[in-house]
Amino acid sequence: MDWEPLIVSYLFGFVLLNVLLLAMAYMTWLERRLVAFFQDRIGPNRTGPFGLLQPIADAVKLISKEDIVPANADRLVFLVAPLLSFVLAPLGALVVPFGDAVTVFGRQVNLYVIDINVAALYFLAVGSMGVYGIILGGYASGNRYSLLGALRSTAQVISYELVLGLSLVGIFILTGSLSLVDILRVQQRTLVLGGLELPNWFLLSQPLAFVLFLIAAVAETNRAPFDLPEAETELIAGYFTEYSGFRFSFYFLAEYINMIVVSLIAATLFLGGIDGPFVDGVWWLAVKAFIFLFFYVWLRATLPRFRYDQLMGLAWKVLLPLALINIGVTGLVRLWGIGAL
Amino acid sequence: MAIEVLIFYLLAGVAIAAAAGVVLARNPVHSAVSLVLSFVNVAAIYVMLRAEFLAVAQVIVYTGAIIVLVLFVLMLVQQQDLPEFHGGRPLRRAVGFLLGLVLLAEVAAAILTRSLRGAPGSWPPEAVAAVGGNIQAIGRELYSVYMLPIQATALLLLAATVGALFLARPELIEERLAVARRLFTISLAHPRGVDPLQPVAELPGPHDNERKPAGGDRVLVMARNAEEFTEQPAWGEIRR
Amino acid sequence: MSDEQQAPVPALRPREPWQTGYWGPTNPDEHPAVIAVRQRFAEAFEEAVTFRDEMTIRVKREALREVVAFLRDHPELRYNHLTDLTAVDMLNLRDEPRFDVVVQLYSIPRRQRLRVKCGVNDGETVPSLVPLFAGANWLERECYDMFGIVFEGHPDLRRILLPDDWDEGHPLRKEYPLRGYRDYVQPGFERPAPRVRGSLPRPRP
Amino acid sequence: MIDFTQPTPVLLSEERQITETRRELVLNMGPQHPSTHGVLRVRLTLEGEMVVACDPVIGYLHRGVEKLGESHRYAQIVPWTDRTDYVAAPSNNLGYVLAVEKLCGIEAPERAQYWRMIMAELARIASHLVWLGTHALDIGALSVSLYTFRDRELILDIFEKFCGARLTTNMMEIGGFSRQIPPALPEMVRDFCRYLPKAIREYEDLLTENPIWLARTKGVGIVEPEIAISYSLTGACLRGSGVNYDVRKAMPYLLYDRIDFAVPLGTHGDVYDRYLVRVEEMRQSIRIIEQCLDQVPADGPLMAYESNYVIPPHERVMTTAEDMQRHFIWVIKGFSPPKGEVYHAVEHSKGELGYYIVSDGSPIPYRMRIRSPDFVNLQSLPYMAQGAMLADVVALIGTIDIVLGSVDR
Repeated sequence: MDWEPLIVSYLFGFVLLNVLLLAMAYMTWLERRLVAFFQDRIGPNRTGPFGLLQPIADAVKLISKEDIVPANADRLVFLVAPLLSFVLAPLGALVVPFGDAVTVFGRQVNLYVIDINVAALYFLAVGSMGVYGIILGGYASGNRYSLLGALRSTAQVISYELVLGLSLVGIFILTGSLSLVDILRVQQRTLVLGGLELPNWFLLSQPLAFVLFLIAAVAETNRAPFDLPEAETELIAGYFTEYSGFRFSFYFLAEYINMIVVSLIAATLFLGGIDGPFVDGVWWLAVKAFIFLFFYVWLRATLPRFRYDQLMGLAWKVLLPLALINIGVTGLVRLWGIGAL
Repeated sequence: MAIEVLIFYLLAGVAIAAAAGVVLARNPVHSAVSLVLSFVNVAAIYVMLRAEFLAVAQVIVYTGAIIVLVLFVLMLVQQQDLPEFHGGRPLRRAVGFLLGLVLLAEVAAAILTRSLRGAPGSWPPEAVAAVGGNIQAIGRELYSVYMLPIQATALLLLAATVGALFLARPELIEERLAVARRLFTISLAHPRGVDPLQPVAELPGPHDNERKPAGGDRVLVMARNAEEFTEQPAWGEIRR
Repeated sequence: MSDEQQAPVPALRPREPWQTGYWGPTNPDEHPAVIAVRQRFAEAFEEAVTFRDEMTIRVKREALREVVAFLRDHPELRYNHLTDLTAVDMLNLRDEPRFDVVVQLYSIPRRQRLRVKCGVNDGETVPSLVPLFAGANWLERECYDMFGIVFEGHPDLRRILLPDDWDEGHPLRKEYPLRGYRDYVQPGFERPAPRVRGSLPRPRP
Repeated sequence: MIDFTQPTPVLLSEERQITETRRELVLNMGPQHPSTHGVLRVRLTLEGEMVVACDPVIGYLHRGVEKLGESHRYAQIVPWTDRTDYVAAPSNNLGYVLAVEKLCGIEAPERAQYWRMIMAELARIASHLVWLGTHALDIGALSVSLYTFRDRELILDIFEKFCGARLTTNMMEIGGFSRQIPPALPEMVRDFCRYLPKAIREYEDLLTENPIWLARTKGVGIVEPEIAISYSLTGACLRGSGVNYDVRKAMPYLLYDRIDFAVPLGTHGDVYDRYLVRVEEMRQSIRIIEQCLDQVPADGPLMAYESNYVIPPHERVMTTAEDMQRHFIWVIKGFSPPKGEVYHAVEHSKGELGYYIVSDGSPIPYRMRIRSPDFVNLQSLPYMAQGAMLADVVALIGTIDIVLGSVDR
């Protein structure tokens, strides 16, 4: 058996996980600073230059806090649920292509952990598993607010996952593949419209799907204005009301890593991933993912929160029909042969 | 090769243990979680068999949707309302055991006949590779040979959905809401509950105050002095 | 605003600062509400007094609800807004009856206030105004909580500001001490703090 | 005689007992909950997320201000009124002070009345800013609260400049103001009046046409006008339902009859209308303040002094024997208003704030009753919450605009 690719993949996965954790830490810092700017405040700036050491201070604080288990909690499930959430969060990043193969110490190293032929579906599957951390945590807390948060989260994730998946079908039809590497290759081509040379990004050929994906992704990661499961003014942080210390931090980590992973996937699927002017590379992916993350923060600072029934109505009455229309139109275009973009 | 076998046994062992946990757990939520664990392990075995699409579909559909819905229902129902898990009459338990055995025998028969005969099926690895991969193979097979069953299944699911909607009966919720409005709201003293015949204040009539557009297609009436109360309007179309 | 530039016209101020006319005529014999109530409830009407321009009608407590309903539904009086409902413990001012239940009414269309009072002794009940005004609900509950006046016909008469299991009586009664009846054990203090005015014991060093 | 050793009689109605036997999720919201604006507790009975029954429980901040009022001299009660509605403390001062002045039959000088109006309107704006920020925060709009609190600081700065305190101002006294107006104050207020309309436009950009905000507020918590009157609602809760009742217009106190302003009335009686009404009220308050600044005399007395009820000014105490005696009596014993009872109401930012004072001729009020607007308004919450969702309850608590210090007193 050839062990080398396996070890290289593991090493790359290890590096990726650490990069994600670091990015997550600074995502919290960035979010607090950005929201502060939106709100005419300063934000954390006392710990280190520009408050850059704030995430570390937060982490130390969270780890050193008491780990409280409520008396009427379902103890085993309560202890495991945040771990489940945290473990599943970075798995989606495994299929993101961070670039072409490079040569390190004379060896071909692919800048992705794995390239499976169902990568996009794999991402959806991991996302759908991620809800277990929330629902079990909310159930096990033995708190009615947590339970309501868990129920909301369940209904929300199921509804929006449908939209999320269906919004990608147009891309699958155009590329004929579910592999993110293949999708990236297709986007690296050039689209010629008349005299205009444009990158063949799916943002241009699937704009409706892009909008749908964006909305559904915000809902999928439980961020404002779809942060109903953890609506602090209604449900007092919802499913993690009873969590404290490092178990709380696992939920926190999971939420931010989910955001980053979704941003990476969105950048890869719709914005051409590592494709960009001048030289292709992972920096373009980082820039695009940052745009999405900025968008997340912007939404949070601006919009009020939906009500639960409005949220479900939006998913089932607006987004789902639009996604189906998008699939139909894309399929027809592809069928009549003008879709060989 | 040995390492793959080892992994397979690991996955299979966890799957079986989890499946046993489904039956043995006292708490229905624990049962559901065990089922999830079992499904995930089975999905991993699918991956080892190079059926990635099947594995992912298993995770998305079964663990991602169905078991989540099961959990949803379990949480809505109070624990003490659930039927006794390990109870039941002896006859029912015996029948259940027999049915389980029959099911096991059927699956075993299917597997054994297929593997004993050594028939590889209509899609050998070369044929799968020829069409581009197992996803493409499944797609072709589903939408050519099995077109009619697919449509029939879709129709069946649609009918089931409509039936579920009918059973849940939204108008019943409306009815109950109406009852709740009449009875169960603790605004015990509001006039409709106490004195329905006597309106407390007469509705204001038409008016000629300045109206100021205020956004959201609403207008605000700008009352200049208090004498205009009786001519005050402001209201009328929207009734509860 | 169209007439934003319009010069404001100073209104004529009444001679005395309190004479605003918001309570109707100061002479009880000219006040329409007094005339109407006196006519309609001859035996329940007790007196009508004016102080600082404010008209107060005193009625018998059994007739309180009928009088207020009459004032509310009378087409020319239309006291349709129950501004306030409270009580006064008259322990130090007179012998009988113990409490005054004070109902402040306001007529939004006519822009006129009126005060209706009825006396009630301890142990007697006052007809509740909840069937007339939904807003009387909490006001009567507060009145019950603070004075122990029971409103007959109130749908949900229980304590509102004090805890449901408060067993020290009703604090706005005049005989209720400012610091309550019971000694209050404070942690860190040698003996319980007295519930009377005076210096508190100092904590031990 | 009621036997206090027995538990409080709880007269449960038949309907309530039916509710108790139904199997629904009973959710205890508060008293420690981020969006109950203090220590309000709401006992919600939910069916799914739908509210079947809603029972507000108050009293967690009850400090017995009315009882305290019966053991303090008239002038000593003014600071207690600050503590009832601490978000708009000058309005509370004003209500009490005007009631006592009516009881004594005195009137503050014109200049003091104008400044009282200015301070009361500033307090109204401050209160509405706090309301807008917290209401928007309840519905999920995070940033608006920061903006409104930023702008409220300007008002608090004005208060601080005027009387040295920011929150519990204790700025008004019986008879007028004993402090002088700082020379820089009018310009400070004018600057604020120039600034605030821009800020209000900013809030409205974020909320008024926002589809999510519209979806969350339109058609939620509808109160019909006759119901609103029956529930004794006042303030924006009543005017949002289209009933024209504003104490400033209906029974002008101070010099509101010299000011040109309009009272906004809603047309649908829902949360959105009450939001629009309050935002418009802030604009009208600015108009009132500007007109007051134009009309207020530049100098003149701030304190009425030709009476037995007001502390004499310092220079007269030092020069005339008669005033020295009066000063001595005022400080040692307090003043004794005539026997009688008065009810005086002012338009507080939350509704009609009335003080009912019974005097027995002693220097201590015999009974001081505070008719606080949010206590009365809050009891319409169960009515508004009929058939609402859990998230709507939060919006409804916000739209009633309660301050628990004022509800519980």
